[in-house]
Amino acid sequence: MVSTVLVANRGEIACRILRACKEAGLTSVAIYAANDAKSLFVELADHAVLLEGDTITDTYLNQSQILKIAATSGADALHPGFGFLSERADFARAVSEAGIQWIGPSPNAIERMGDKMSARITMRNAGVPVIPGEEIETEDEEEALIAIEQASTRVGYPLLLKASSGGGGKGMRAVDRPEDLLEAARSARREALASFGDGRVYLERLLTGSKHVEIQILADRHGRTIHLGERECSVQRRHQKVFEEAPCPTMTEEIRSAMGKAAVAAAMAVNYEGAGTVEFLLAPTGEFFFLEMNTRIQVEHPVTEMITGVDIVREQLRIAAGEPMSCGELHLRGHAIEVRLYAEDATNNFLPAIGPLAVFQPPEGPGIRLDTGVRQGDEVTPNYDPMLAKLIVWAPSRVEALQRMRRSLDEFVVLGTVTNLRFLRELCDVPDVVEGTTDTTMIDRLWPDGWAPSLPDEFEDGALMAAAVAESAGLHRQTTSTTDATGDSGPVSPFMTLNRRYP
Amino acid sequence: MVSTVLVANRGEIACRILRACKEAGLTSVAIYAANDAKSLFVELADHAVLLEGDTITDTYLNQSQILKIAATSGADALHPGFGFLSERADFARAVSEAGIQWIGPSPNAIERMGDKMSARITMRNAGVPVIPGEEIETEDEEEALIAIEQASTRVGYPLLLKASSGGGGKGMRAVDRPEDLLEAARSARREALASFGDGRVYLERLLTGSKHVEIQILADRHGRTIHLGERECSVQRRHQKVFEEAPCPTMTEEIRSAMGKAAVAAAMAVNYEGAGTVEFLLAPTGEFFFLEMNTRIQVEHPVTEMITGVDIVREQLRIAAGEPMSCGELHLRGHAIEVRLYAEDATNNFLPAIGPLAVFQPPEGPGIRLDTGVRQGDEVTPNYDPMLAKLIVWAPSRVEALQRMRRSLDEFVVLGTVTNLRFLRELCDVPDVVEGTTDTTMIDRLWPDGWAPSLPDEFEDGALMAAAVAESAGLHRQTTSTTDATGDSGPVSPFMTLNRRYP
Amino acid sequence: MHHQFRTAEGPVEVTLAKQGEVWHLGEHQASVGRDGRLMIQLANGTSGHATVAKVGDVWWVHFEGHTFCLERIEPGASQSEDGGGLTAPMPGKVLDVLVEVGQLVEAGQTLMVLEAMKMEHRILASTSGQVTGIHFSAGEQVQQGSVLLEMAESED
Amino acid sequence: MHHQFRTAEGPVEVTLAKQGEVWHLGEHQASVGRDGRLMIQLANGTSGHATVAKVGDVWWVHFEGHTFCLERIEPGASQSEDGGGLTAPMPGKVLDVLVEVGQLVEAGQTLMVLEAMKMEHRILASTSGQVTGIHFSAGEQVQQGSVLLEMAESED
Repeated sequence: MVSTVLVANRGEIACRILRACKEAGLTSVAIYAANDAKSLFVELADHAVLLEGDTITDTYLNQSQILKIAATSGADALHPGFGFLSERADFARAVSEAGIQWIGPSPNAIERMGDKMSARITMRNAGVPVIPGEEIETEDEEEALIAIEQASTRVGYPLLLKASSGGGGKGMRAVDRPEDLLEAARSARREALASFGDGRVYLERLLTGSKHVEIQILADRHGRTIHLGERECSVQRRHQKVFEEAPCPTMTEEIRSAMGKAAVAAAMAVNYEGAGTVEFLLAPTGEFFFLEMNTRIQVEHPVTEMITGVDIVREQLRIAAGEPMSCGELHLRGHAIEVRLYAEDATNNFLPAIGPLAVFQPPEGPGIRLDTGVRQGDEVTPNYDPMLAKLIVWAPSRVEALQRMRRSLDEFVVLGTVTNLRFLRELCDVPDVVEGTTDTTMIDRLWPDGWAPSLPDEFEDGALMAAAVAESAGLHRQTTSTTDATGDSGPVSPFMTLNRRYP
Repeated sequence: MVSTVLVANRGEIACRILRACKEAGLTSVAIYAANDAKSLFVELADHAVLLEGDTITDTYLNQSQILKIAATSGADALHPGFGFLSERADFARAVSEAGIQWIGPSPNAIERMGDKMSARITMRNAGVPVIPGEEIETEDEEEALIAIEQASTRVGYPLLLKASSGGGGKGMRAVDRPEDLLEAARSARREALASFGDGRVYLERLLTGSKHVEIQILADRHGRTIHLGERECSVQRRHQKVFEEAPCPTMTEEIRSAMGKAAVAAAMAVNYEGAGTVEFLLAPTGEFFFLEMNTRIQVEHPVTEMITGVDIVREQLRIAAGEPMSCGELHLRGHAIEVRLYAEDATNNFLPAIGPLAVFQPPEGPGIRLDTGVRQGDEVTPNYDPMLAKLIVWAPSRVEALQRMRRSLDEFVVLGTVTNLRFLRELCDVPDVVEGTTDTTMIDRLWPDGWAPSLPDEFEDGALMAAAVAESAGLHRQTTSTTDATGDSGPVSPFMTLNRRYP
Repeated sequence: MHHQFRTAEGPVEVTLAKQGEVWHLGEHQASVGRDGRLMIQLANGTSGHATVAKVGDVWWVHFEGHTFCLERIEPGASQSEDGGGLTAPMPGKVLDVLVEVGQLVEAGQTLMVLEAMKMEHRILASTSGQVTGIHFSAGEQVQQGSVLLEMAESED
Repeated sequence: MHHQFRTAEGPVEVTLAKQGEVWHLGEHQASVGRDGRLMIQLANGTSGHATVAKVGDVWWVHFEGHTFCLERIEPGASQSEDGGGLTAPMPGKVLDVLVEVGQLVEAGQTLMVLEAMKMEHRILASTSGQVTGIHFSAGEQVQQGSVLLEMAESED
């Protein structure tokens, strides 16, 4: 039995989980750092407890403090969301040992799948094809660099360096030529160490022209392990997904069945419980290779929810309470697309941006879902991940889903902070996207020198006129807050600055 | 072929249709009265043309003006939405004769189904059971009243007076006792005349304890007429629906099949084309009776869209263009509920309210859809129907859909205009709603002396404190508009005024 | 900080104290968030967020799923007379006047019929008494807040 | 009504006329709607709605699916010097400094590595030239807009 859930996360995924708790009739507890005191997720929780400390390490990554709050707040379950502590087996173990239900798989499953190297080995042993590559076990910097250099000649170029404990593109570097290897390896190790406390990396052949396809898994304690079909997440910039869809447009029943079977086998091999994702590279030949398993809820889970009708987070709560999952036989219906709205400058290598959300007006109407942790009036700060929202559309067919996504993005207005809104909108018109022939290198291939919007001159005329009229008419849109948005750090317009400084 | 669609409507349904046009790649033309110049639907249209005139009769009901605009704007199709001219056969005929595709059924079908009396006769002849009742054909006031009095003794009490050309509860009166008949008849005739230009009414036995259940129909020119399952819309106040769901919670496969067959037969009997709805009363015995057929899109169409995955408005556009409907075999999935957010005072007999939408913050997250024609900053005026928005939720089961609706309504914030938000929220906890045993008299039965919120005292304390702090801290939320919201008509708080004046 | 508000039950006086960023009202506490939001902690342990907006003199407050309209009474303003007049709840047209000046009416009796938003609305007597004035006749337009009729309450 | 804005291509002057409720800019027209919205009709027939908000001196404008940042230049304000300094695009920490004062660098060469939002960001030379100043070293925190390095452009 579960009655009170502590959500050990922030932002949009905390909102997603807190709302699911509310719908399930469970009491929810949020934890928040001081700089999140006014965030939406704090409002949505039944109770919210302040995390002492200034850095992420002291707050959202602080296991002992979180465990203490869980105990004093009477939580009998803990949902880690994604990122932060969600794939830390030691934390999962500490939570369980405190008598609190961990909403996720066993520490052992996290360990075996969370470490990318041991996962590769586990999968290879289970007969699931893995990408040609090599694991580097040593933690020592100099030894590791030597081992990486030696392994690179066997793996071949182009290759990919990946953090062993990584995720979300952090600690990941593509290397095209041997002469770039060492700098890339140092930088990847440094980023991995900073992000995950583990600097180990491994090497993989970079399979160009492939699709990133992943299978959603659900497993309960009543002997049922199922897959919910695939998602395609090939469209990535800086190795981070920005455009995800389900189903994969080039998927066949045969490949889906084989991939689903491999994913279920992978989950069962580690006695998996809860929701998880098995990621594959799907080559143009139809061959697929195991990439990694994410032992947690994923950012892009909504597209699967839209086409299967399964509420994955709600099922996580059920499974953790020891109940059987509620979904029956599954039928995929229609097509769903998710885009990630980032506070970032798409015209300048997707550099994160900050600023106030002076206007934040999401689109409305049929077939649209918005998962976000922000509202108009909020401030985008450099403290956390720059993802502002996920916009998800569903329609009966892929063509209609793309039409709906275009319409939705045209309606979406965000002012005060630079976002990738226009980039996402123009993505919807790219021939590879329209035809479903996306692969993981698409963005780099299409815009090797960076992206710039297709902007008719007269639109800038219109914008200038709008600004001039607004200035003349005194339309100074004000937010209600007593803290002046311009008070703390001055007006921020990275868009303009960046545009001029770093062409 | 259709390329440019004129939308002869306003508000949320105009937005719904305009967005569907945009997604379908069709050019859209909005028409708007001067007092709608700043409304959302005008923004969403590709082109917007001002209707000359001050009253509804001069603008949205002005056939010749609308036909002229259609001709000059190059429209080759016209979508009437619901209400206004949507069920005017003469308008449909004039549109067709102007060489413009009417998006809806033939004028003949509208005539035969739009007139409630001839519809009853048509259905009776087709072997579909109708409610015991009598038609009053005469237009003359005095003759009609005599005929109504005579018919009432044969129909029996309680009875229902309904406008022959009616809809949306206008011109409808329930009469419990013979002594109330004449006043009710006069009032119904007057309202019917004002709303539809036709004062005729008919009498029907009031079947207490019955459910209002309706079947959605789609028919194309390629010989296909299908039904999309049922909606239940029993929860009504002032004979207007406020809470609608699909499927009907007490529906059996057997009744659905019989009702669906009757609805398809009804549609085929008039060579129906496009989307339409056949309404039935479903008695506790499982017997059902034909009520009327609505030969247009309906307010509550979204709940059917959510459970079938069919985009009904998009199918209307396809069918009007001569294409076959795109949906294949249908499977109902999960449960959908719609509530209608009205600017009205639920504590005072649901009297319409007006005012500025100083704050309008809809809920977000999975399984939620909002169809609205307003935005924060808009003004609610007495010129049009007081429906502000439709909030629709979907979930895998009815229990979960209700949980989601509660959560969504708790998150929905509307300030500046009195709405029925709290009434809708408390509806979700009513035992009849929870158990699905709603019937058309539920609201009158539960709150014979009017509804009042269940409001713990300490919440008012909290609100008073919030107001006092806001006043002290100077949190005067401002909208950007240069027109001062308080300028035209003074601050409006019907909530308080009404509460005190008309207990 | 002292404020007075008009509620459905009558005027209420509120006196706040402030310590640092926290406002106090007896055992209740509040702090100001972003964009018209406040965090409220009540003495009984209930805590939640309120959203507020001011329209004219009225503070609209959304708290715990309920919406409140609290009219602020300007310090020193005299209370307006509250009896007698029956005002139009919204702009519309008078359809019918069912009483005459001097007529005795029962509580709940229909006095006048208005049309607004294409619907009929009945103006009912809130108490029994005598009609002392009628300011509009059938066919006339009325503004929201217009006094339609005047009544003298009967002494029960 | 005369205004000056800074765009990516340089300063632009805008002079408006107003007739009744309609604003004119050459053949373009605009009118003010609700809540920060404007209706814009361009000379070429394009018409659409713009949403605007001012943050500091910058007008943010959403028009036809594009978002613009237009910094208003106060009348009489002197133009700030634009050359030389390489500023931090956002607050963060300096991870590494890869050049020294006096060093000649190529356009596109990495000068400094910052960390912000858990990601690495490289500060690149926008032109070839000589490094004339370095204001931060590894480990130091930088504010958004801080000048990190100074460069003298080489004369190509």
